[in-house]
Amino acid sequence: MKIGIVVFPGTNRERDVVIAFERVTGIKPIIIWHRETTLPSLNMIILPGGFSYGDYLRCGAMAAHSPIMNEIRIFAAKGGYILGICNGFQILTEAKLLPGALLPNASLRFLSRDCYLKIERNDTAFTRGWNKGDVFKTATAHGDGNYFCNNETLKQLEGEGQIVFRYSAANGFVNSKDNQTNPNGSINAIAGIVSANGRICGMMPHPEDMVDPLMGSEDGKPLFQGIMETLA
Amino acid sequence: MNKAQQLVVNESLAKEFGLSADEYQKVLSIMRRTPSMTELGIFSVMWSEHCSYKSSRVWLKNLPTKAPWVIHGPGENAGVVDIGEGLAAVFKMESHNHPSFIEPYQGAATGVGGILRDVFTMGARPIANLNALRFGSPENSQTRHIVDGVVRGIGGYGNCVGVPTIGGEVNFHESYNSNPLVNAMTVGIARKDRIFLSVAVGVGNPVIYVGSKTGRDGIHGATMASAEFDEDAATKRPTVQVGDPFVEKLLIEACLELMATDAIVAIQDMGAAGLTSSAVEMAGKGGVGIELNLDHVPQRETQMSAYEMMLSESQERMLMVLRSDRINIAKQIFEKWELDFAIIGYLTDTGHIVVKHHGRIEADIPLAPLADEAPFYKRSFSPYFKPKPIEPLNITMDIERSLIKLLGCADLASRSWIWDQYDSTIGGQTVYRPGQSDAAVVKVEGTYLGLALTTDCTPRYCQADAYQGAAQAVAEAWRNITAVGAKPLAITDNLNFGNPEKPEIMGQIISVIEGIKDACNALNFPVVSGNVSLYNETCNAQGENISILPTPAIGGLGVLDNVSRAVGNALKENFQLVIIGETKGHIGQSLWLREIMGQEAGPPPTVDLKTERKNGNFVRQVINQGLVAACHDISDGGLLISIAEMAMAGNIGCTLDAPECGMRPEAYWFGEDQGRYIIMTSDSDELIQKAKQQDVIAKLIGYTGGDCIVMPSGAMITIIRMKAASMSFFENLMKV
Amino acid sequence: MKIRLIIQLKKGVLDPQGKAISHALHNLSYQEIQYVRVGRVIDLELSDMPVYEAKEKVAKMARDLLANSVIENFEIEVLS
Amino acid sequence: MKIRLIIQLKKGVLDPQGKAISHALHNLSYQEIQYVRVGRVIDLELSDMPVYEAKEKVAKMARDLLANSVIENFEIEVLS
Ligand SMILES: Nc1ncnc2c1ncn2[C@@H]1O[C@H](COP(=O)(O)OP(=O)(O)O)[C@@H](O)[C@H]1O
Ligand SMILES: [Mg+2]
Repeated sequence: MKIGIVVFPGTNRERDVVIAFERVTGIKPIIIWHRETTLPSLNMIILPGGFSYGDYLRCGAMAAHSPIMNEIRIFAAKGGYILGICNGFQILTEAKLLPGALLPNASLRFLSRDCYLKIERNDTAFTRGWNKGDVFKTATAHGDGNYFCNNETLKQLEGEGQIVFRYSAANGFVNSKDNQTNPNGSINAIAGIVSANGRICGMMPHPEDMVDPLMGSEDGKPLFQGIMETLA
Repeated sequence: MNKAQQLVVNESLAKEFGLSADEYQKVLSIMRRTPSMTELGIFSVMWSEHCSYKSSRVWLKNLPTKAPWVIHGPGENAGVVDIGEGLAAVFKMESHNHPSFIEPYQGAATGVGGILRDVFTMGARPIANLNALRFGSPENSQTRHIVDGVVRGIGGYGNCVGVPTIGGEVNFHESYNSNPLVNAMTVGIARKDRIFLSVAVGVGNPVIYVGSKTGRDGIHGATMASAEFDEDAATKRPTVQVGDPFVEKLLIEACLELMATDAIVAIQDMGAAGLTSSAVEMAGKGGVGIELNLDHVPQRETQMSAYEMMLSESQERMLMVLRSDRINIAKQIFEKWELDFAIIGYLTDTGHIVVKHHGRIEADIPLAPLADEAPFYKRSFSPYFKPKPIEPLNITMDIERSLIKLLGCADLASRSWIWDQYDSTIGGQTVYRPGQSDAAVVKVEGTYLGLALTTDCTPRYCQADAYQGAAQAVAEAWRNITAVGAKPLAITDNLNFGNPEKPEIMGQIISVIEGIKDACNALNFPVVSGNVSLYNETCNAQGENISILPTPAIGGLGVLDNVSRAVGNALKENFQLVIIGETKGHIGQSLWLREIMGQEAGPPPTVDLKTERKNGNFVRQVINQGLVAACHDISDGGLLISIAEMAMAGNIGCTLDAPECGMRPEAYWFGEDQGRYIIMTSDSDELIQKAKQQDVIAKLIGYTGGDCIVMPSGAMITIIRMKAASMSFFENLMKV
Repeated sequence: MKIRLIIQLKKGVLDPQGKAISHALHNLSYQEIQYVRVGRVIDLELSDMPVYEAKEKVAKMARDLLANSVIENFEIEVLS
Repeated sequence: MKIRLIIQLKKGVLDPQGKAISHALHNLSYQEIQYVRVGRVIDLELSDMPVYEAKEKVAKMARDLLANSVIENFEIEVLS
């Protein structure tokens, strides 16, 4: 099984993903530099968190135009699995591989804090490690995580079950109006979505930083276990 | 035509540049001619307070800097200590006070950028940032704006470069109204046999410039940092330096990649005084000469003069000396990271710095006297008068109400509004984040080692008694590291004071250094790096000079051989609480006295360094034996505040026993005696037994459980109520 | 040739920054403020070319990269 | 009455965003780009008043709150 992690100038959470993958699955992903114009054969591509191009202009906008993105589009068109975390999610929306956009947090401040996510669907490669309705603790660390899309798109996302993670209270209660449990003000408390074919996933929080009890929680592990089971 | 070139170099111009008449005479005798404008600029920045430490140098020499684990002490870009497993921790703290007043966001951001460079310059990957902040009174109309900008700036920079910000401290006091203090600390990890220094050697080796292009940023910044602000500071604003954390991130990766090869001979970041100080210091340390051709310097603006380029403080720039046969490796790496770079000169055997521009020699200065004859002053000082003890108080105050009020006061309220804006988890190695433990704890990736990091200083203690206050700051850092179970290794210090030309300020400086020295010696906790920031005073509307409180911020570093042994400060259900150390009820300079009685009076608590060491060693030992489930030191606000903080951290309450008879309740609950800890354990008998054997005072004081603190009187204070009070301060301060 | 690109959030997209500013202005007792909208301005210096061509170029850049059509509209002004 | 406030970095102040964008545009082979400068635009809707008064008000708001005079300049345009 081969996992590729794409690094853009300014990406900074690639090491976290490598460490988490290795710890949970024993597999060490390979790092791919954004200027590559061909991809090795891969089972999954991960776009990690960070500040690609400093997040100048709009988060993810410039990375979405990197040379490697052509290859990633081709990979996606062939039905490849792609996971974008945080900045990776922003890049996927900027590249139009996922619908919607990530606006500045409602508080207009960067937010680094634990939050809870509710699993809306567990029949995807990214969520099969959980049960539907499970709630897990994870860390957020972003300034622009306020998911937005127009009404039509929202209807489609809700109707087709493309919303996989929602911000919630520890007990699973979802209230998009509550700035404690929906910390960035996302529409319908959306924290993560998948593409129509269920193979491209974007999420704002960082399960990769929650895979070791020493760091306060192992709640992020099922993400990597689920991916492992899917790809194996 | 450039304005600078039309000026005539003479004593009065030198004065404008911050050089005294004597200093200018010295310049003339070194040069044996009238210096050029560029030369005068070089002298003025190299001999500024900021670069030459001319007021503090003679005293700083007294600080202890050695221990078997110290690899590099002061004098390098950052301090380096051995942490085991072939690794070293590289760390330093630095101030960016004046720029943060002028432009809070950029001032703070570039402060973080600067200290990061000091650390990765030595070959270390930065793994943690901390920040020690002092703001003006919450009532002051500017405070909110400054807090907002500084916090955004620190977060904006640190988050973007991907280094977790995991600790710090904040105080508010009117003396910082128009002179906030922003002290930023970075810690990095390097292989101990791969530390890079700034000693340039090898005549003929090329000098490489890499990073952002040079603009007219912060010219005279270094001298500005050493001059008092006056009322028209606003109009004299120099070009503000803007940070580019994206380029910094690229620089970190590019430099670390290059450092993995054998290409680098010497490397130095361009900090204050930019190209001047980096070139002068590298060549000076190596005992060689250096020739620069400014035509090759990457420039952001047109028609920059030699003077401007030599003094520019544009950010995110590095200077290095490479092996001449390795230029291509460097070129490849810098091109990969899309960084501007250029060969701008080479090392010579002349012992001079020679600066050429447009075919003309703009400066030619012998390096040895530039360094060796840098001025230093043993300024006159007045001795410190210790405050009188306070009169015994005979009023009884409601303990519960006092607790709530204290929890909401500026110096004790939750700082989560701040740390929520700092990415504290990036790297995936953060074991204890802000608010979860006395010192932040990070795992050293790929090992079982952990680092414990803290910054501490209680300026009101230092104001009342500079010697005691400074010793207390060191002791508190040592204690915070101890309280997580780590072995304290070394400190970095950031000494912030007013105008050293005033005898009373100089007196503070000398006493503070004395206090740090004694505490470091007693605790075997040497100083390995540091920074001095002077002239932190402003002229207020009435024309009075207001000095900041003396603020020697101490950044401490400790190591845990097995990071999984580290303990936090959160209460859990069904444990016992034991207090370590003696409670005498010292109320002078306490927050209780200030917040409840409205008095800032009396002497600060004294630090008994012997007892401090004994108690701390005991605490560390029992933590490492696995006898401790949580630990918190008792500092600001006293015993009950510490317990409340532990309760809020764990969302678990406790039931407390009555104090020993004879002590006034407020003195017992809110006194600030030093050398104390609260330990949560499941076996208090064994713990107290062990303590007795080591002559350490230990006493069972309560049990954990429930959702409130139950006082001996039966009064109950819910955690919800305490949290509401604790959160209210920043909510109110920062409300739009 | 200097072109100015003004990028504004589309109607219907929440603008928390605009809201915060209008709130702050009211607090400073600028009661006459009814509505605030915050956007981005990008000034571009291009090599010389006919105006219509420059405008087209910049429009293309905006569609390609500089604006996000999901949330933003843009306008183009010729400055000189 | 609609007023547009354009806030730009002062000359000589580093503009990391502009730099990065111009770099990105070059990579997208927009070679004709010589220079990019990024700023903010704030559109304000004011209650009706004489134009000169509105302009003065907005200038005051800019100085008070909206622009950072240490590093930014501003311009005012009347939209309608
Ligand atoms: N500016 C800051 N940035 C990050 N964390 C901070 C900051 N100020 C305070 N903290 C955190 O808040 C907690 C309480 O700080 P403080 O009251 O200074 O602790 P103590 O008195 O135990 O040294 C600590 O975890 C500290 O690291
Ligand atoms: Mg402290």
